[in-house]
Amino acid sequence: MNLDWSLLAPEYVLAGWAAMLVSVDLFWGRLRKDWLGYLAAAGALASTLTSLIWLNDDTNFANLIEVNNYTTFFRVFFGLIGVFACVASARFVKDRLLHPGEYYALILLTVIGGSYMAAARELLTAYISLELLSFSLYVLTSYAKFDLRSNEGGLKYMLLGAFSSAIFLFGMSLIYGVTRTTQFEGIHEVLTGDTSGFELTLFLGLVLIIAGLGFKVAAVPFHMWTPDAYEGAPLPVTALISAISKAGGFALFLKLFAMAFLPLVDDWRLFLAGLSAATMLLGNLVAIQQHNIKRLLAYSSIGQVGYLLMGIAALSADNADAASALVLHLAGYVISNLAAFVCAIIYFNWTEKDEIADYDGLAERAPFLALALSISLFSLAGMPLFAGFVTKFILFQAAVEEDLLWLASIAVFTSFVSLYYYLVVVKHMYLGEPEEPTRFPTPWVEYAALAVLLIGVFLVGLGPQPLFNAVQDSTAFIFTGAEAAATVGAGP
Amino acid sequence: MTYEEGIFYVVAGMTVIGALGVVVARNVVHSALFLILALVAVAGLFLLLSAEFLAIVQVLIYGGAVTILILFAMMLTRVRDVPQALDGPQRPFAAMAAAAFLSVTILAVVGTDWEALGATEKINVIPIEALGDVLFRNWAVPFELASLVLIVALIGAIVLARGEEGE
Amino acid sequence: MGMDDAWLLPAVPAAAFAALLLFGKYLPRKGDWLAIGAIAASFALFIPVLADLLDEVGREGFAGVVSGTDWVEFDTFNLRLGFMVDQLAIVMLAVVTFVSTLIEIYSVGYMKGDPRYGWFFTAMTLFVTAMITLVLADNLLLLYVAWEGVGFCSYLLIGFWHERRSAAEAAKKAFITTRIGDVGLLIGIILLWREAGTFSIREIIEFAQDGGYSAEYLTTAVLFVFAGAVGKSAQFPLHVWLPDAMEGPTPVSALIHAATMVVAGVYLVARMMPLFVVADPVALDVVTAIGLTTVMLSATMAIVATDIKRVVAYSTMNSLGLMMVALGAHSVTAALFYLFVHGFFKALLFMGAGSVIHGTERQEVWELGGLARKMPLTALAFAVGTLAMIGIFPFSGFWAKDEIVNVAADELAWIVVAFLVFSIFLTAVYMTRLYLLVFTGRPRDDHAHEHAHEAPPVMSLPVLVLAALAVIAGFWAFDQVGRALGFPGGIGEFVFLDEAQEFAFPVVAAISSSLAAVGGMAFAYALWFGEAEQARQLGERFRPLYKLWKNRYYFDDAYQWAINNLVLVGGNVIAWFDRNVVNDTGVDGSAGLAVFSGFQMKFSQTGRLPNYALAIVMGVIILAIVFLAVRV
Amino acid sequence: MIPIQHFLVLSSILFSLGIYGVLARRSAVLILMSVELMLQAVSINFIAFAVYLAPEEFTGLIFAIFVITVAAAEVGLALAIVLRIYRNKATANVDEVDIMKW
Amino acid sequence: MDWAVFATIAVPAGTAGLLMAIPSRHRDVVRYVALMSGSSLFILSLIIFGKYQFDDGGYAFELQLDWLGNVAFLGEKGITYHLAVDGIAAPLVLLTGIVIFAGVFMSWNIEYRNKDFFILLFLMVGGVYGVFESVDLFFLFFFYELAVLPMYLLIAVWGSSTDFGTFVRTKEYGAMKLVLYLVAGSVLIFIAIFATFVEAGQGSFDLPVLGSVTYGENFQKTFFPFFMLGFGVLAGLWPFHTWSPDGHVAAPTAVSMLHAGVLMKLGAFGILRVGMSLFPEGAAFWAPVLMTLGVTGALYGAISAMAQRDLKYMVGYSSVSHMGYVLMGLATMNEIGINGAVLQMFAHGVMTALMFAMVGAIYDQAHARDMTIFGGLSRNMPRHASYWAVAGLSSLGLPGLAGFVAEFHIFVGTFQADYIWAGALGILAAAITATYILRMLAFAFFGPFNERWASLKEMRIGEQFGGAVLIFFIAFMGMWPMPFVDRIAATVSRLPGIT
Repeated sequence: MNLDWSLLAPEYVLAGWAAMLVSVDLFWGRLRKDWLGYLAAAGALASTLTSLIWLNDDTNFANLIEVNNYTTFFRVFFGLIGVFACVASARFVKDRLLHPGEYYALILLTVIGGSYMAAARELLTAYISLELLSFSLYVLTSYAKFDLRSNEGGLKYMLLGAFSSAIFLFGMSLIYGVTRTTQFEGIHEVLTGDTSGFELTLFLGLVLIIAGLGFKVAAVPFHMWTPDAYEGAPLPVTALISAISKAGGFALFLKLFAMAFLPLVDDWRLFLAGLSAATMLLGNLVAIQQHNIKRLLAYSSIGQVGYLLMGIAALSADNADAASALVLHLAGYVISNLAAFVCAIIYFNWTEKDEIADYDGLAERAPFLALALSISLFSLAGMPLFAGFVTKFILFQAAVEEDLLWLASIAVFTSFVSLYYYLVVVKHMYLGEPEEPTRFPTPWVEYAALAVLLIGVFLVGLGPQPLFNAVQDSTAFIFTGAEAAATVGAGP
Repeated sequence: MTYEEGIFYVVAGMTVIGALGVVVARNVVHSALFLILALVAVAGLFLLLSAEFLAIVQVLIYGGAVTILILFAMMLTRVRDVPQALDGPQRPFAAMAAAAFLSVTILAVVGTDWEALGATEKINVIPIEALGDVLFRNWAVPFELASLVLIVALIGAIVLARGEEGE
Repeated sequence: MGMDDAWLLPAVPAAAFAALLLFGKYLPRKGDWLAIGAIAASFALFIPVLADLLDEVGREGFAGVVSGTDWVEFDTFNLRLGFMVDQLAIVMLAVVTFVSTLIEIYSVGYMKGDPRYGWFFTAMTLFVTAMITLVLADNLLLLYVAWEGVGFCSYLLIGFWHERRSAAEAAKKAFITTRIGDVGLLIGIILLWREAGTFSIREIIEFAQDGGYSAEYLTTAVLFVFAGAVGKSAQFPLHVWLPDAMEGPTPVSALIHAATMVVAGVYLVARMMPLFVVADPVALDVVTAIGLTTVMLSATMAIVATDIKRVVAYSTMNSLGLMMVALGAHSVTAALFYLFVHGFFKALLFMGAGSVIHGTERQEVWELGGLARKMPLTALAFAVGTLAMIGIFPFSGFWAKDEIVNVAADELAWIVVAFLVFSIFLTAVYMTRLYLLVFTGRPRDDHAHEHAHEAPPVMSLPVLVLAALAVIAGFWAFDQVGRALGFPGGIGEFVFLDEAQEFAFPVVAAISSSLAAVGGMAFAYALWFGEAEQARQLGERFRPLYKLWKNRYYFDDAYQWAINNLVLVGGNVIAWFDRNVVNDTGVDGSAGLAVFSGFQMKFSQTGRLPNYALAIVMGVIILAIVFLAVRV
Repeated sequence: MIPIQHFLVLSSILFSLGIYGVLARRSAVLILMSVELMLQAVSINFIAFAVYLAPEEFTGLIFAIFVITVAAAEVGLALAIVLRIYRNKATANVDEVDIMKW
Repeated sequence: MDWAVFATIAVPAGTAGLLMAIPSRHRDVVRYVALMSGSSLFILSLIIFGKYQFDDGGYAFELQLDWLGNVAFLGEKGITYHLAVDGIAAPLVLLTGIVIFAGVFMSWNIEYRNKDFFILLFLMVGGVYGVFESVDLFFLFFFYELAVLPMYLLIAVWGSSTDFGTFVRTKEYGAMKLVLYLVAGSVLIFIAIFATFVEAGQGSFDLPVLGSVTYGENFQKTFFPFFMLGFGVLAGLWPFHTWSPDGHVAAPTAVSMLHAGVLMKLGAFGILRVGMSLFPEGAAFWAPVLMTLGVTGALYGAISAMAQRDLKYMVGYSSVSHMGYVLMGLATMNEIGINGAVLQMFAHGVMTALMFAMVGAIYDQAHARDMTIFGGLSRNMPRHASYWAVAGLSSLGLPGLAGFVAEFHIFVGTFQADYIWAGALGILAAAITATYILRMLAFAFFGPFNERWASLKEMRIGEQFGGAVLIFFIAFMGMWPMPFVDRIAATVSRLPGIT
């Protein structure tokens, strides 16, 4: 058993940094006002850089977590999400929230949770990481203590989260019962054999796990917390939820299904495909009716979940690309979505408004912001030049490879529907009359973060090869044993 | 029916009664008391399963910490003061859903050949030392993560529940 | 310089047109000299071509000379710009080049001072280009190209004074009406191509004569082709545009709507005559029937028309109908002969009328009168034209009309001949009436009369030349005359369908038609000479008939009604359908369906936590049941 | 010896009762208590499986320990949030907390 | 000269980037940059058209760059950035160059945020070039959507809303409908591309590679309609055409020009390039349907146009009608008809661009487009009237102008393919075209001068020049179509399943 504690270094950095933030907040009042957010971002960045030490490595810690490119990819990914979340929060927190130290500490803790969801190679670790992530988000969601909507969002998120994690746990217990192990590879091994004696329990466990993870990633019909939590949470927290909770959920979802449940793929494929179809239909259709930007993005993210679920439905023993495609789209979605949220945060910082109608005339008052928001929304809609087009294309194609043409058709159709409600936002920005014609002051730091995200959107959109290679290198590790060797022949 | 089974049925009966009480009692405090009953009975089940350590943990954490916390919360939110319906309009659906779920679960559980999976023997003693060793060595990461979870809960509880100036 | 160089004939005016279009504004006198020069050059070039043809024509099996170049060509398709010079084309060319030269000269006087003087000549040059091309075309595609070209020029020139609402409307009407015929023409052309695989007229004819087409197919195709001729030559039922076309300047009427363009339909049918012969006889019967109908309609309408140009226009329709009847009797010779002389005397009549209009600025016959004294030259010329039109011996019209009556008597039913003779009577009536009302009697509008003056020499000289031709052109019917001019013989030995015909003088036909003509003149004289009191009484007595004719058999009204109540309403219905059904229901509706389903679905988000939890449980249960159901 | 099915059926009943409680109850505190019942069921499952099926390793037991730990933390955190709501809105009933919907 | 094709995409993209860097207050600088770019695109397009070697009708100016490979299902090469021009694309590339060149002139006097306008305009142009030049299906689709997207803002911001009394068409509505409709069409294309890729199993989106596969007959029959309808939406296929008139009514001049002139061609081009060349049997099976819809569109568009009073609606419906001819030509499945279809794409592109330019020129001054309230405008605006006349006459198929050459080919092809009824109706539609064109001329430009419009002046010199360029090509193709036919026929004869 490998007990090389240094493998956990990036998380130690994060945890230590979190502790430091709390202390700094406590003892160093002046700094905390302006610089705490950036300090936290530096911590996330430091952990990201630390995690790069294990690039192209393949090892594990006590068979609990593994450190390979999959882990590294998500460590970097979540670390960067943390960086952007902290930077984007800085002004918001300073102006509107109490206890900034704890706030940033919690953000860093979510990064740990997310990273370990990706890194876990057995159920218990995965579960605890998931709870770490969720708990932090519950707190963050209700962080605006005197805002009823924040309270309400937090309450719903928390109670439903507890409920669903109970379901998830029950499912895990059943799986554990029939496989007698919590190791993904062990489960895989058992399931490769004859399952006829215990398949009822097995499938019930599977269903419950799908439900639990479905809740985490907001798949219909387990999605209902999403709009309320998104709307209630303080804006930067919404951004964080939309990015890290979803990405973490999918990192685990994908790994679990690719590593552990793959032998049953023919049984669960259609169910996930059905969930996926329902998710993208409901998410995108209801999004049409929204008039709050956070709620709109919530429903749009539900729609995106539908697309991502396609990637899991398209998994198969001889198709590693679905996994890569899923992660690629996940990355594209998160980058675009974060960009959109950063825009919304900047606007909220100026005006304290988050209704879509409030965006009237933004193009006059802040052209760059309007442009950036349009780009991010178009990227989410899957328009060319931007990340969303390429990533969706590859994801859908991967699904079609597995004979899911009907599902891909629904996906294409719903992403067409999504264009409508994104265009409505664009319409308000470019066609609405601004309340007053004055320009907004330029928030340089946020703009810089936004610019970096937009560059990401364009890079992925115009030259996805580097990201795709990275993704492929990482997903090569989530396939167990012989299959992995056979399926990722194209990889390095 | 062995005596073991006899004990099981008694303890199980208490568990179910306690659980039922939690979800149907017309008074919040009664619910809380039923919860204690259920928790303690579950601890008994743990004993039956020869998981003594777990039983102790159960009593300490649940019987002690959790129930007290809940009672505190009840007092703080003064739910007992206001006489009102404790059940929502959704109750019939809830019952149906729970029943459906129960039948599906029981179908699955009963329909599985546990004996074939090796559920014939059961050990009688779980060595706590070995358990501790495994917990702190083999399961170090979850343990550390759990500590973080607790910290988060702590921070959260403090940040959220604490009264602020002007409140 | 010979027949191979025939392409120069249209090329010269084409070049002139391009120059005028681009630089006309900057040329001295707006470039009228260039236009006239180019057209005259065309005529000059025509002469060596004619001479060359005359050298060749006697040779055995001569069937014209073809030259040209590929315009569009790829594996399966070939479009040629080919020219063919043969007897038919030469006769047409003679009329076109010569008459247009004269009319261009005449226009210098007539159009003097018009703000768009230069434009007039530009458009006329384009017209001549297109017309010559039409005549020379050796294939149906080029023919169609030129056909549309002349139609377009006609549109431009009818609408020359487009500030006048009536002129703009007339131009539109002319173009659209002929266009309806052209639909048929194009269909016919492509139908012919479809089987033969070529557009070359000669090859198509050979293909047909070899039995390449089935009879029904060919009949359909040639009837479609004939539809084009009906439109262009203002035959019933597409005749309504021609009277209105008189809104254009008079030289335009003279050239386009009398001498050249309107006879293109006749020319086309003559060109395609071998096909008509091969086709089912029904085809030619249709031609005859349409021609005869046109003759009768136009002759009757002309009797009550009061606009000097309109009367002449009706007479043109009348003549065109006669030519069609001749073709119906498959006599290319008779049709072409009439076409040839008609070009001269009808241009003459129009130019005479133009002189009157120019001199008096009046067009209504009831405002004119007694002009013979003020404008003797014009009166003389007009008289010559009138007599030629009526067909009085020995004017050119006599010979040509006689030929037609003759072939009709040979080939067609007696009733047709009877109608023809009756139409000659009617022609005499309305032409005489026109002459009497305009040139004799008492001036009805003193003001106009006082200002009336003879046209300037630049106008009267061409008129006189034409008058001379109107007298003598008919003598070409005689073989001796033809031979003297270098032709193999009379027109019958020059232009013919199957074999040359010697000139024959059918006494019966000549006498009967002459009687009809003289009778008509006498009748008209009795009615309209002087105060025309009898005519008015006659009109009162036959009031319904008068109204019918006066209202042009209500064709225009019927068409207008159809356009207003069928076409435009149909258009509005379709537009409404498009807006309300296709768009607002179909398109917006399906979009609305998505929006509406979103609207319905959003209420699933009740805001209440227990509902959310229930959804989760339901999801689990459904998934589980389905999963287990598949298994169990 | 008690067949394992006994424990499993019991845990199913417990879990279902928990579900019923979550769905039927209005008070957030009661819902939380119902969730605790569900977690109890999970613990029973884990321990039973561990004891019956995989006695050499203690995975199930460890799992149960963590479940209990997390459950405790969960209660603490959830009650804090409930308290926060109560302070701001003077209710702990979840169906009265619905300003955000649709 | 291989860079020329790449440059046609790089120049618009570069222009958009350059314009972004220019402060928006320098309106004239923006204009001149746009003009430079437009002219260079025009010249590039001329070069590409002129230099295209048409002997064998294959691809020229090929450029293939790796873009995304090493994906197992994409194969080693995967998606490549593969550009090339063949005989079908060459005239359309030229068309794009012409229209954007003229379009810059027509947009000269846009004052409101003209920088943003040109940025979007050039993005759209880049997309259009991309579609014509892409040989890789992925990029074809990429550019296809790219060409559509900027349309929304272009119409919604710079367009105009109109109250027609009985109904109102706002620019937002027009823009939204247009974009959604076109993207809806692309949904079908998207699906069909996926299916084709999988069916081919070549691990490539490259058209030559995909074209080398023989697809099962049922597969072809199933998926050809996806391409047919998907691309057909953009081509104004009846009954999916209503975005076109409404969109045009709302759009600003240059956008209408590009849109009707070039963008609608993308649809027909797509049917030909993708649908028919990959699925010849499917195309043959569906050809009667396409023919029927094409004829219906031609007639229906013409009749609708006849009922319009708004100039833009009229031109918009005429576009529907003329695109109906294009679809007829495609449906003939023979060389003549398809040649005609491509010719018609070019011809219609130029003449409809001219018409929209003229509508724009008059709307700029009069702020009205109802033809019945004008009258005798040719007195003050003779050039304007004559430009209108040329465009109109070309569209009604007057020989000597571009429209005739194209329509004639189409009709001949239609008859050859035994759709005699369709050909006859098509010819009838051409006659109806004459009706509404002449009606419009009579209403607006002829007849007594309406003193209300005494203040209207002749078009600006730039507009005149832009129009003259278009007229030059209308006449050029009308008189000497061989340069076009040579190129088109060389490629069309290589298409599979063409008789």
